[in-house]
Amino acid sequence: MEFVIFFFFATVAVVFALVVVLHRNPVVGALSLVATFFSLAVMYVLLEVPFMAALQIIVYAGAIMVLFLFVIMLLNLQHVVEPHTRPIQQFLGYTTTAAFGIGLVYFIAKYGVFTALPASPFRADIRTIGFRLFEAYVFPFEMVSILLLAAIVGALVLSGRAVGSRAEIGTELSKQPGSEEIR
Amino acid sequence: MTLQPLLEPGWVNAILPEIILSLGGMLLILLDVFFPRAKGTLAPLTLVIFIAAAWAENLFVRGGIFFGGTYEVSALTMLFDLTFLLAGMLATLFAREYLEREGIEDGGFYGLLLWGTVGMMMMAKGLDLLIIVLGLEILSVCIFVLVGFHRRMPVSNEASLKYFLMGAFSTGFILYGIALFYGATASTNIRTMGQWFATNQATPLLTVAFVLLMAGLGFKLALAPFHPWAPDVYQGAPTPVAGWLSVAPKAATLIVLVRLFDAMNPILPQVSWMSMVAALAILSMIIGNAVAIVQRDLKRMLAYSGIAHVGYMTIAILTIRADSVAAVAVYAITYALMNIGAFGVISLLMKNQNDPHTLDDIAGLGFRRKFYGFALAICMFSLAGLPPTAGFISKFFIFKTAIESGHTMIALVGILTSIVSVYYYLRVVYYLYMKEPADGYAVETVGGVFATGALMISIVGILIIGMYPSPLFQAAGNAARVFLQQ
Amino acid sequence: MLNLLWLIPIIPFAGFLLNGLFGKRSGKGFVTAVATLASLAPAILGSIATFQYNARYPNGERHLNVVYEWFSSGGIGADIAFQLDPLSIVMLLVVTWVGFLIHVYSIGYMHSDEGYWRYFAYLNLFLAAMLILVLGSSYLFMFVGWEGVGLCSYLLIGFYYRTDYAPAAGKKAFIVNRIGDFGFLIAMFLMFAYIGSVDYAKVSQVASAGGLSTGIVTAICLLLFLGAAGKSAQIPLYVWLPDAMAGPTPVSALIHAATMVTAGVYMVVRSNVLYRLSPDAMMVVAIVGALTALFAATIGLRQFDIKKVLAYSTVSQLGFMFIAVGVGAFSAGVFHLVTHAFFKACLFLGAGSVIHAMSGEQDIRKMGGLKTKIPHTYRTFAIATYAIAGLPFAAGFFSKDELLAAAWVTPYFPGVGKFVWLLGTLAAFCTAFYMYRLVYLTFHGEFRGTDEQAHHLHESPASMTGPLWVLAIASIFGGLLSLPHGLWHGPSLATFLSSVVPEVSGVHRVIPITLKTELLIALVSTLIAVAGWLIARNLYRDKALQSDAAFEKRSPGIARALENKWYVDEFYAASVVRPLEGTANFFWKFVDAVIDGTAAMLGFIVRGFGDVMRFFQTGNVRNYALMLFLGVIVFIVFLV
Amino acid sequence: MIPTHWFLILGAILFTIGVCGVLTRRNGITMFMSIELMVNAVNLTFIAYARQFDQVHGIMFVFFILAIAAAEAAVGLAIFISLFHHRQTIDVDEANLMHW
Amino acid sequence: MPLLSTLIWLPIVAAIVLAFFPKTAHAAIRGWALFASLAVFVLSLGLLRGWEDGQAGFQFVESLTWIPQWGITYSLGIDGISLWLVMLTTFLTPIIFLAGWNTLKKHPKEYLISFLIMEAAMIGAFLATDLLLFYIFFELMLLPMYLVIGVWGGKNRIYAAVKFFLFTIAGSLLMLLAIIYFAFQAYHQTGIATFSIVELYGVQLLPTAQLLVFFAFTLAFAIKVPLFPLHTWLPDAHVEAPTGGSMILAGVMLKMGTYGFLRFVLPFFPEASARWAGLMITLAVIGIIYGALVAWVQPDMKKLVAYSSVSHLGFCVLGIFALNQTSIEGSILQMVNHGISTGALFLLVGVVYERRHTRLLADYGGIGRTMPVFTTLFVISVLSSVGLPGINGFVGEFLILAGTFKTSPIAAVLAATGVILAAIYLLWLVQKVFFGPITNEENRNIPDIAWNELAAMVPLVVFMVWIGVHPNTFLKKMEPSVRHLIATMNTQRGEVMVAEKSDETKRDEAEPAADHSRPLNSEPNRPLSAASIIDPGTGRSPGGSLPLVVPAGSRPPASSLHEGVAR
Repeated sequence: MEFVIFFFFATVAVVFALVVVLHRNPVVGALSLVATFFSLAVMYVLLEVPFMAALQIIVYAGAIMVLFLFVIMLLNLQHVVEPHTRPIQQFLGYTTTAAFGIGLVYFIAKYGVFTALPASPFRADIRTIGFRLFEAYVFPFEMVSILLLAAIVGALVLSGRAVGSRAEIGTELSKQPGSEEIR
Repeated sequence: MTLQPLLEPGWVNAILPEIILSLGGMLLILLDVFFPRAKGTLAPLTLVIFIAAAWAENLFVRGGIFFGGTYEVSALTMLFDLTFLLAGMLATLFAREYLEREGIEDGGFYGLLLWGTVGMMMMAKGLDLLIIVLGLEILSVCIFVLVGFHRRMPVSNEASLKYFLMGAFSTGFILYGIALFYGATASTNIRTMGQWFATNQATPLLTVAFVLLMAGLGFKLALAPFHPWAPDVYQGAPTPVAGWLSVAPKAATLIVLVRLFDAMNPILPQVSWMSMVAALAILSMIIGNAVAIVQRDLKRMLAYSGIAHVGYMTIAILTIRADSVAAVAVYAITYALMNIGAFGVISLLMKNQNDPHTLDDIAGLGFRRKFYGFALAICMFSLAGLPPTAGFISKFFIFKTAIESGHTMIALVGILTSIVSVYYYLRVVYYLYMKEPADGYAVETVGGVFATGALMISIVGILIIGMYPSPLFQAAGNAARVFLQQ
Repeated sequence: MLNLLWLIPIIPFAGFLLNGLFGKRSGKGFVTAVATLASLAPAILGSIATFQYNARYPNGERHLNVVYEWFSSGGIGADIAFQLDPLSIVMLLVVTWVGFLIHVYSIGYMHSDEGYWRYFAYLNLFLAAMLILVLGSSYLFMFVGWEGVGLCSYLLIGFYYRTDYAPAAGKKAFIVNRIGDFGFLIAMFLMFAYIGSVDYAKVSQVASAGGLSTGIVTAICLLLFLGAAGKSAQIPLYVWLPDAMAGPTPVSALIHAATMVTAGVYMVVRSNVLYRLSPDAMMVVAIVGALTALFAATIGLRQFDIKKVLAYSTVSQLGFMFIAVGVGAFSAGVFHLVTHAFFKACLFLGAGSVIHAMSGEQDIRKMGGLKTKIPHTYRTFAIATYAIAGLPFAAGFFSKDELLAAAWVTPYFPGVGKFVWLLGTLAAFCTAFYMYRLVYLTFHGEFRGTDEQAHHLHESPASMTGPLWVLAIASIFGGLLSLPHGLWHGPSLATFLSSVVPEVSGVHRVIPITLKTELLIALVSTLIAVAGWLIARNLYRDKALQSDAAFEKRSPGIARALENKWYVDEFYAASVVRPLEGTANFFWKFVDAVIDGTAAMLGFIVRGFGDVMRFFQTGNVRNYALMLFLGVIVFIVFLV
Repeated sequence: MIPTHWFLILGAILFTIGVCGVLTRRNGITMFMSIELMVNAVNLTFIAYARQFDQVHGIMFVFFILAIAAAEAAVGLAIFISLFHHRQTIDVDEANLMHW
Repeated sequence: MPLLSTLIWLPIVAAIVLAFFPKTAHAAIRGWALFASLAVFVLSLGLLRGWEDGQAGFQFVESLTWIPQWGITYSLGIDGISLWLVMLTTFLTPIIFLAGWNTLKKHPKEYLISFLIMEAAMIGAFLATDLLLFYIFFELMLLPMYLVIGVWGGKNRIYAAVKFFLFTIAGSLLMLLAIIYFAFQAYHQTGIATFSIVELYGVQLLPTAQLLVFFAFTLAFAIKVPLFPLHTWLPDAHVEAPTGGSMILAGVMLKMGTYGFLRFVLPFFPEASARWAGLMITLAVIGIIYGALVAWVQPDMKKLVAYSSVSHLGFCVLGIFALNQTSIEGSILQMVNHGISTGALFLLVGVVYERRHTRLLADYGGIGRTMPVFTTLFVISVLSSVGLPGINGFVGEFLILAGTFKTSPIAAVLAATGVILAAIYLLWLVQKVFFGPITNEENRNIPDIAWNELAAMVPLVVFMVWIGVHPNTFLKKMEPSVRHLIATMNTQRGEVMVAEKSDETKRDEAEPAADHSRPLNSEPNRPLSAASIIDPGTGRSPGGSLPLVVPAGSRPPASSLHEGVAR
């Protein structure tokens, strides 16, 4: 039974991931990414970590992807059709990633296999996680606050409107090497 | 039910500098929000915070392992902390007048600088890859913002875009590499991993993991071939930030590498991982110096030279010994002094409301602005590794350890490439003193007490370390020995 | 006095300093006084020293006067030390007294020259150097004087430095001498390496003790002779002497006739112990001398510059001296050296007086019939000519005959000796011929110069004619210094020198000359000389220039060759100078360029590499990502 | 019970797809989405291993990765916005003022 | 008062003080610089006063721990080899300042500061008895020189400056690597980490390692000298440098190379040095002839003198690698001579350049008429450079050649031709410039030499004569050190010699007087310890270690085996 579920949602995840990568419209991309996230959540359930599944839905699908969509809409890019990239880049991108993926999968299948199945049940319920979070992981947990604070401040700083009108300056770029050089 | 947070006694002292810096950052931002007039006080306050942190570092911090074996404080980490603080201070000093001139002074800037320092400290002290990654991310986020801080400038924004995309991309690699290591060693704690390495065999999967990890960290270090972001980002970033960016994160990443390689030491005989590091070092030295020759933009040139310098530092950590770690530490401090100093002088240049940074812009500066010219010249000599500057003595240290570890050929490459480097560093001196500016194109400099002070610090530091390095060597050596023996 | 020998060279040197530093400001009187005293004092002191020496060393040991150790390192070095022995004494007296006379003469000759002070400063310097040369007690210290006189001749030849030719001639002289000195240096190195010292006594002691292999000795001797050839203008290094006539005439008399050029002979005599150990070297010396004598004499046959004629005659006479020392008749060589000093100096001074009278004209084709105008000059000149031509009972007669006789019977290389004698005799004939040609063209016939030259003709002042007469008398009676042993058994130059060099003929003779052979030889050469004189007489006395013209008509080739000195200078220029210049330019223009090129090439390669690499920096962030990823893949491929 | 390495393989595939997206897309936001895809692949890998080792640590790691992703998202999108302000597009290939 | 440190630091202090002078107070600036340099010179005379004759080792030893981690010490010392070079440095600097008194217009302050720092660096390099200390001074002197050429030089100055710097730095960086490697190997053998020259003298590397390090050192010094194929930077540097720059460059800086050979290459790598002496000698001889020939065809006075330097330095290298007492003493003396006479020549060329702003021979001719005093001085300098006996040039060249003749006669003979060529090109120069009719009207009235230039020239002339007339003043002081150097080489080569005997004997047949196989100096072989280089005066070894006693017989006997093979 769970094999069926696994394969179904694995396929879903991969397919929608491909859609994300291949589809020219960012909105479609974002939505299919959400689909991928959902199927990943399912994977977490299969791995007996329901809490992470929930978190996956809430944080990723709920928060982050919404943020993405929001930005897309804000800049109303939904109709912008993305031009083709340069063929070399395209070609190299596909071939190298294909090679990389095949190699990776091969190595995992060859060396990453665990003969012993995991001991179940997996006691990673919310309680455990919560306790660990505030006992062993208290320091990183606190530091995350700094991370998020920095992110917020940064977001404010960056997206704040440019004051003054010196938009043109930056276009003055460094000169390319001229004829006059010391040998 | 009660929580028993896992807090060893003395933990407050251990992370006092981090605490000071974090709170200080918040304080600055609030201050800026509530008293927008008082921008002038921000920089001094930042300095006070930095100094307080350094003070705390020296007075209260005692060595030890905290937070369930995830956070190690030792003399070496203190040394690196001081390096970060020094870099931060210099950056602040240069930034003061720069930001004011550009009219973009903001509490956020200093706050992010402080928090970035916190991130680096976490990288330096983290015994667990989790802490390290967290610190790395804090740092990265701060850098994204600082690089893009000059909002009005497209170049600045573009720089931050490039750094962001590449940074996130490489973070992906780092994380995946860590995940694979975790899969092998069943832990992300470096010590535990070390024990595993001591007992188990390496698999190709592990090699893949190592390559991915190195790629990510190599990106942070701007090691060739993971370097190409560096010139663009340095060029686009506000100059003081570029200086800071070119030094501090690299130092932090280096000590992370030192920890990792030290842990991996037992398994290295089985695998040829270090040959990858060696290749990175050689490529960096060659490419960095060769391309720096053809640059006419000072910031880009310094970026490439930075790539080369990281290459030199990497030579030392090919074999982790007390000496080599000490060499890296010393080099990091020296590099902070000279490179931030160089960027600082460039940040003072000003030409009709624009900040120019090509060679032609500094033509004849040496005789018009004697002190700035002199400072830049000293920094260049030091970067070129000419005695009696610190650059020489630390480079000497690096090559010494390299030869003593048996990497004579790599050291030879280093020497040959630094012959090349002498050429472009001296070209700066040539423009400073031996070239008259094109008629009517005289770049004026904007700088005050802050910049001057910063330059004094770096010049004096460079010369003192260059002429009487032994205390520093003593400290670094002992620190490294303590760091490695346990 | 004997222990104050160092005073003798010092005094003229002081004169040089005085005149050189203050001569320009303080007037002629001062200069004259200083110069004359500085040249008279050493003469007198030298004479005193001579008497004391004779009193103290009846057997002619050497008297050594060490001043201090010049330098020494690893067994190589020398002292500043002067020595007195018969040979030195002879040279000393000749140099000082002739030098003094010429100083006196110069007072008159140079009185109108603006470089008066400079001239006398140089002359004193020369005197000092020459005295060091003859008084030095080791080859190394002699070398100091050796190069010193070279320097002085450089300065004095180039005295008229505003002309083109004079400095060039001076340079030529110095450089050619340097080539000789090269030989001298190597010889000294050999001595240091194989004898361990260059002190005369030490060298001759080791050599006579048989401490040296013949090869080494020959090498040393030949190298020394190279030096001598340079200094004394022998083939192949004689070319500088004729050009040296660019200097003031008294200089030519003093340096390039009487004293400096004979230094080579002096050196060979000095090293006679070495030479006698290697007959091959002696033969080389003799043959070179003979060839030079004849060769120069032939050139002298057809020169029109009065000084050039005398110059070539000097070269040829030096050749005679080398014949003497070559065949082993060292004392004869010295003897000829002395007499030659007398008459050649006299001739040059006479020529100088002529030129003075002709207000600077030197071409004998423009002269003629001067004997009534400048009688003193004429008489002295005639006497000196008589002497040099080797006509009976004058100085040249005895000296030349003695050395020719010695060549005839030399024991070292008998067959060759005869040949040398033959060459010598031919040279003697030429000598008589061109000297009398000179006399007749200059003093007889009618005047061929311009009118105002004729108008200005006047006899020189007493300060010039005085020395002329002294020297003329000396060149008549100079022969009495060393009469053939057969005729005279009393003390003579030969016996005086016997402690330094073996006598040619005498009690313990090396060269067995019987009186009979000597007289025979004398007869032959007398006839030869007379023949030369008579031919010259009927060719030139009446039909002065026609005969030259006639000769040119008869055989133009030889004539031109002779006028152009057998094209030797041209030959040297083509065979040595220009190739050398070519190589130099090749080195400079090509080799240096190649070296720089390689350096530049390296730089260029690095730049090129950088220029290529920078274009991977497309500015497109996705390319960067691709690079990163490619890097990852490559490393995976290599590491796994 | 599903073998752990299946999850790992799935993670590897997703990671690869993410990389591919970064390399081939010009749209900045899409690139960033691809990066998120990579990060999720990492999460899956971590959780699979954690499950295998019966460790909570892996889970915690993922927990923190979520935070990191969120922070990056915030800053990144801000950067895109200001990029858009500057040049009315988020095509990253347009952003090549600085090169060579 | 530590004399040597004072000699090094006084100029630096003076330079720092000078930096605070107002830039307009030219007279004060010049005066101060001149005063400072004169003070240094006077102090350096103290060296002669306190000098212990017959003392082979380092004197006036000073030693402070500097970088104890690596056994690097700030240790200074002076011996017969460095004495006269230090004196030369302190002697030339004031002369340079004096000569440039009026002609220096552009940024005089910076110019003088550079020179003072250069002086300090050069003195330091001569005095350092620690490898790293030496290296630091060795490179420190490049920077001011680079500035001097680049800022105050002629048209093409940048090219010259960069070329100068890159050539030199390339060599010295490789030497740095070699230094590290050498010290590391020494550490392996002895177990003590040290860079002290004296202690390293005792270390004998394995042949292969020795070879590599030898070549690295040799390359660095050969570039500095410069030896034949590496000489091309010199003419450009000289032509472009200002007068003072050329003087100090030719006068002292080039000597760094030859000094390095003596101080480091020979005693550190005796085996390799003896083995490759042939190569070095060949290069030196080529350099002598090459330089002379090229100098002859130069159209530019300064270039001519520069190439003549190549030739003269060739003599020095020849003497050094002839490896015997005489030649080495000769080449040290020749270094001093070259410093004085070539310095004088550059000074005079500068004088006339100041007046006519051209250096082409073709533009001159007959100026002996217009500037007689100048001409006299020039001719004197030329003669001393030609090597006229009685003036300084001769003694050095003679000793070098005579010494070389013992070990390799062919080389000596070939090199001796250089003496002829020297006469050719220098007299050519004199004739072209001073003699002959005045062709160029501008030469009709050039003011003769000025008071300050005269004052600068007189001491030089005095020393030319002094060295020429009484060279023992100088030779005697360097003699023990040189003897000790050779003794060191032989004792170190002692063990390997037996193995080599066979091919050595072959070489002996080739060269009658030469034998590297036997010790060049008949001193009994004794292991060289730091103790043998003790300064009894202080009783402390230069390394600053514990007091040691001078072992008996550490003073080598005076007789040299080469004094007359025929005896």
